[in-house]
Amino acid sequence: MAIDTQARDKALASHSQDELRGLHHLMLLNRRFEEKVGEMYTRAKVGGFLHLNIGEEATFVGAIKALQPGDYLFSTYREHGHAISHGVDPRRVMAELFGRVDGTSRGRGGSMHLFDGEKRFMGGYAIVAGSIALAVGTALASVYRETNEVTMSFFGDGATNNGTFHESLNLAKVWKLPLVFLCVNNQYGMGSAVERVSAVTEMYRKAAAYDIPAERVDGMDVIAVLDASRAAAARAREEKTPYFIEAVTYRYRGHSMADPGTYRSKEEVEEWRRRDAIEGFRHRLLEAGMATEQDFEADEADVARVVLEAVDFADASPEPDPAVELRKDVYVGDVPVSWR
Amino acid sequence: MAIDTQARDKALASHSQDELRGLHHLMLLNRRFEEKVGEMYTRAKVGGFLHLNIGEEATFVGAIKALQPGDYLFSTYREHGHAISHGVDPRRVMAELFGRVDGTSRGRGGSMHLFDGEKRFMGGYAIVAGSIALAVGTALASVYRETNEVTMSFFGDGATNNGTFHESLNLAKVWKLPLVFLCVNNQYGMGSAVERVSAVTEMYRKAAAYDIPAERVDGMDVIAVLDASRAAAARAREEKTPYFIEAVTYRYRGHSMADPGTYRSKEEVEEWRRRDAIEGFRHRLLEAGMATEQDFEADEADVARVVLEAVDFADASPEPDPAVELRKDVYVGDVPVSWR
Amino acid sequence: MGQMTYREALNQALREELLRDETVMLMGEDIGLFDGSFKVTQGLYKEFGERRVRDTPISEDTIVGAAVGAALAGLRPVVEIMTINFSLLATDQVVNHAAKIRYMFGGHATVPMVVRMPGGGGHQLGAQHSQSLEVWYATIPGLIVVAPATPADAKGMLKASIRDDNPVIFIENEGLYNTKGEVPEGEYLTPLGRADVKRAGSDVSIVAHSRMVLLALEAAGVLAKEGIEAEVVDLRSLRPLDVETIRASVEKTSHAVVVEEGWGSYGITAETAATIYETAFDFLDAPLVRIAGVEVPMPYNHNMEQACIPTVEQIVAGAKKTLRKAAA
Amino acid sequence: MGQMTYREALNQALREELLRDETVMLMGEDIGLFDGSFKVTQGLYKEFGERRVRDTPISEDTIVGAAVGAALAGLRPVVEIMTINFSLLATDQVVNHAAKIRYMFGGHATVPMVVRMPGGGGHQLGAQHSQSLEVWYATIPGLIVVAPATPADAKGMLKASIRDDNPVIFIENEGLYNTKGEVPEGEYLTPLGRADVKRAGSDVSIVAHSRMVLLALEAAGVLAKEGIEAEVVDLRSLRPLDVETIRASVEKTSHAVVVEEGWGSYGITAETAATIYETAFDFLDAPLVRIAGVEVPMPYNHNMEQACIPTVEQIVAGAKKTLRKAAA
Ligand SMILES: Cc1ncc(C[n+]2csc(CCOP(=O)(O)OP(=O)(O)O)c2C)c(N)n1
Ligand SMILES: Cc1ncc(C[n+]2csc(CCOP(=O)(O)OP(=O)(O)O)c2C)c(N)n1
Ligand SMILES: [Mg+2]
Ligand SMILES: [Mg+2]
Repeated sequence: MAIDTQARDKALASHSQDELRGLHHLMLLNRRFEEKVGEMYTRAKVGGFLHLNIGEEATFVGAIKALQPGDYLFSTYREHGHAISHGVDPRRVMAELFGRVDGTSRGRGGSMHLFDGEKRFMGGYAIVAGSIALAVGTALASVYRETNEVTMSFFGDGATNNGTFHESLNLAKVWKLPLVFLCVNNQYGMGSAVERVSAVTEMYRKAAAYDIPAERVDGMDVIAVLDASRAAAARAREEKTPYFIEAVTYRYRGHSMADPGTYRSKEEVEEWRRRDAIEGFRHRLLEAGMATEQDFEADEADVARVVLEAVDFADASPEPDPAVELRKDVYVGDVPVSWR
Repeated sequence: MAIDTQARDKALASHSQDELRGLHHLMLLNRRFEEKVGEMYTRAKVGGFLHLNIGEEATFVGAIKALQPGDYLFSTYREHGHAISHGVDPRRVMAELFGRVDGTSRGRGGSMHLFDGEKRFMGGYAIVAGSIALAVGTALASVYRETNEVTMSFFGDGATNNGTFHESLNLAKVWKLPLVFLCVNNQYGMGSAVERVSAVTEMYRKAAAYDIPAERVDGMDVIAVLDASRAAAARAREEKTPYFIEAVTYRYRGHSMADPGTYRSKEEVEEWRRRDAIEGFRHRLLEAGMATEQDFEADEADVARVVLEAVDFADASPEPDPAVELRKDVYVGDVPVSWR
Repeated sequence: MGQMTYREALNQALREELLRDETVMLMGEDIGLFDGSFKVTQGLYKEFGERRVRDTPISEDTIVGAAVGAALAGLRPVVEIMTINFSLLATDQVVNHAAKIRYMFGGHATVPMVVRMPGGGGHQLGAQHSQSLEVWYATIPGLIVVAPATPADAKGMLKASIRDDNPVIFIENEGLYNTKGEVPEGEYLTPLGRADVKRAGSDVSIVAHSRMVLLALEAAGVLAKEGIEAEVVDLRSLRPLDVETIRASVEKTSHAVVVEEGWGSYGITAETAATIYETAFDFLDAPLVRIAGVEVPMPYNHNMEQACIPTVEQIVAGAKKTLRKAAA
Repeated sequence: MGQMTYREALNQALREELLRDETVMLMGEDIGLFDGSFKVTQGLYKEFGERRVRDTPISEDTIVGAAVGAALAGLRPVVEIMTINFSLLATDQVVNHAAKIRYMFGGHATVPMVVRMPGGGGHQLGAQHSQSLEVWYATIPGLIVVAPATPADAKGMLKASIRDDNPVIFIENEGLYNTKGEVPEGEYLTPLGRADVKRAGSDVSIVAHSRMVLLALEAAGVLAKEGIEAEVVDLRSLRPLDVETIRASVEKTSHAVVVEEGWGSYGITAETAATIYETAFDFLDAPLVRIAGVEVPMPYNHNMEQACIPTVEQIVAGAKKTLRKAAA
């Protein structure tokens, strides 16, 4: 993607210093949070599959900042940062990863199944593309009730090869739903590079088959993502139309903690790291005189505190007691949970 | 669709008289065959769901004429004409509709499940879009074996809204398969007009999401369908690439025999009947001096004979005896069919 | 009370619930303008408009997914899948999403929705259109699975399903739509999770669900003429299964026949048989008899198809067999 | 004979069959360049190239459909679905297509293909990644469904499945991949459809499949120390079910415990229990004991998850319970 620096500077300048500082803080928080989670995994505090999103911060921080309170957000298994950016308490996120009762899902969900109905963080899901269909449903409910919310659905490049993706885009367009499809193209689905599994490598082009307006943005540029998402959300909200955004990015780590990443070269990873969203953003903020190194240090200190608090909170939270918790909540009401 | 009559005349002239006469004969045979099947249904000789394709003859006669022996054909539940046009014996088709042992599927399949492996008529299927995925498989086998066949997959406008359609197009393109997607856009899926259920109303545009070359042809013009299909099949065969053809047509009858068709106007049906593929083709043949009224009468007589023979053959064929037939062929080999 | 068909009873239930509760909405292929492929939704699109009664593309998976999402947002969607055979395209949304969301999100989410669909064979529709797959759903925790046999239960259970806060799989049967029976007017709710003794008897229990209940009742009539009093237990609810009603019946009769239209191996009758043996082992005088569909993909030919589906004669013979075994 | 893991045994079977038969090919998500998400296909892409070992997009439904089509054209595709949980996106192709095509086309078509996939829980993967859904496939006529427990059976049955002319659902278990055992070298075929007595005993039959067989063997060891001789019947094949081997065992022991990792209601143990009662009613001295996974969506928390999965202790207690009941 060729970058027009002048336009970029202009875009930056159109945001308040507060907002810019907020974006930096949130990206940094997510970065440090994920690094800590990775550490907690190696210390066996976190179990199961763990998918970190280090490298992708600009995509979700930018996109989610475009939402308003009350807007619905659906995500995947790579969703810690999505939850936190949508207002879910990092302490409850960490507690969930630790499998504790104060976790967002009482320890039943784990890393792939965070949820916070009050914040309208509608969940992390572990079936690729599955949650895209659910997003159609909340968007439908908004239209049904004539309320003004927008739904945003996050998914990866790999998910676009699944039939549910296709059916959902069609339905969203036919029903004129306020739904922003947010494709995080990190260029791999597990070990599969986009070009090995997808007929087109530019994901946004897939939206043309549904006459859904679409664009591709630099997913390492938080301002680009934010501006595109704001425009998309505004259109979705006002015109009741779906919109498709592809944010091109890279995950620095393996697909999950188990993945050594042998399918891509060290050089490729290095190249992307040089374009790091947080580093790049800092340079721009400094250049524009919107922040100082001291500001960044202050943010570092603050997010370190938040992350540590999250760990402490999680550590202090009790494990669910199977005798009490195991058979609860399978159903609403008095339905017998198990017959043997 | 605007029609360029000069180009049309030129297209006609590029075909031999034999071929043109053959197209007429085959369309007529299919028309009369279906009329007879409808009659047999009201006389309870045919049971189950019955989907006639009267009105659509130009789409499948044109497309299938473009195939060569050995090419694979997959179809749907509206497939009698597809089978016959691909060389399946009309007598065995009728016998199958009658549920007899000499039917293509020994009476186990019925109207929706004709099959003739020798002719590479790979079956009628009753799950919308399901057989598109199967077509990917035979096309893959051709590439795997480095043989030269093409696979053609028929499906309706309604099927394009299903995820299997999407996955199949993607796979065909990624794997560079010799596969012609043949969408019969008769503008309704049951009672649902295309624009009520599909984000785009021109089906061929859906292929753009996979970079599959695509075009839309007049499905009431057998020459247009044939020429497009021939070019598509040739490219598929030589370049190992999928191709997408949308043939726009109309079914005169209800979705199935049970459908009174209240969702569309009499005028609409009448308008399309005025563009009838067989009638229109006759006019063009007469104008071009390629056939006479006597030729058409001769064809009428001949197809009447074929249809009657089919009925006689079917009538004479025995019903399968459950004692012998019921538990056979669930498996190859000695696997116990049923334990109770 | 009025006589009406099973189809009409369902239609009435849907209409009453649409009138009663603004959050209830219907979705499905051709349920609106076309009035439904089996006409269960007849007239509702006209009356309630396309906001409440929504036609969908042929996208089973996403229709169900959208219903789950809408339910998460507080609506009460009722999805029609044209037949249970097509629900195989939606199993991921039903099982991995609808059934699990509440529990896996710590009880913080609710998914009040209904998926209605007919199963069954007998109309020469062939292998891909004639299955009875209720056992698939019955094995999934998080789902409620019901399959009423009579018009009254069809109405009462559909209304109860729509009001239930859990995802309910509501299984109809193509062969029942035209059957008639008395149906109470207006507010009539049948609790989910309870079997119903449709005919009392002391000699043998016939345990069935959906259309097979009608055959069981016919069989009981035949047996009565020969002096055998059969009790017909209509399961109605497959998950949860009303073990207590089944047990009580077998405890009384000491003999049982279990019946289903679908395939028996790993079928509904596997569970009902096992349950009876487990809970009434000491009361059972002889091995029970299991009657189920022949285990082949359903053939098109009429005679072949009829040979696949359980008959009244088979049930009568089954009852006599278990009684005879006991006598011997 | 060599010691190897279950994973290595599967890999060896695939490799040998790829070498033996040019029509055998593998398809699946990340089975090639990535070596498979559970590394079962390790090294095969490198050795055989992308013609024989084909990576696919995340399109479960169409991957299986493409395999059916390729099989119709004479290839022998072996599909890997990453886990059985994702097979819910492919049930239409498995059930409505693969299982029915031969029969519904009058026996004129053949679908020689294998769908491999692991099921099971125990790794804190949560509700959408920990299911044991083998019962779904086991109820479908037209499919062969197997689930080996040991490395030797894994090899012998995978080779036999690939050579079988029917669609075979080959169910592995994530918890078995690292388990070790003796595996015969080279040409070694285990017939499908036959259960295997993995340990002989005279007091009680423990009937299980897949990973639960290992627990059953452990339980038998514990029981032996207390003087109870348990016979462990490894079903191996779920469809067809080897009724005769089960019956013979229970006829000998007069007591049975049936075990599965998945949910018991309408589960595998429903059928095995019913089968035992049906075929060995007169030999059974007491109600059998059914042991299965707790009927909830699998929770993430370690303790909660462990509480869901059957244990050796439960099996031991189950055996004692049925024996005690008999004594009483
Ligand atoms: C239906 C389904 N198939 C396969 C998987 C296994 N799987 C988990 S993540 C993943 C890759 C997804 O790639 P992408 O959509 O690009 O998201 P990313 O992981 O890159 O964020 C796969 C194949 C799954 N979870 N669900
Ligand atoms: C998966 C699935 N959903 C629904 C149906 C019921 N159904 C049969 S045909 C049909 C309409 C298909 O329309 P289209 O693809 O346009 O084909 P046409 O009937 O017009 O030839 C529907 C909804 C089905 N057979 N399969
Ligand atoms: Mg990706
Ligand atoms: Mg159509």
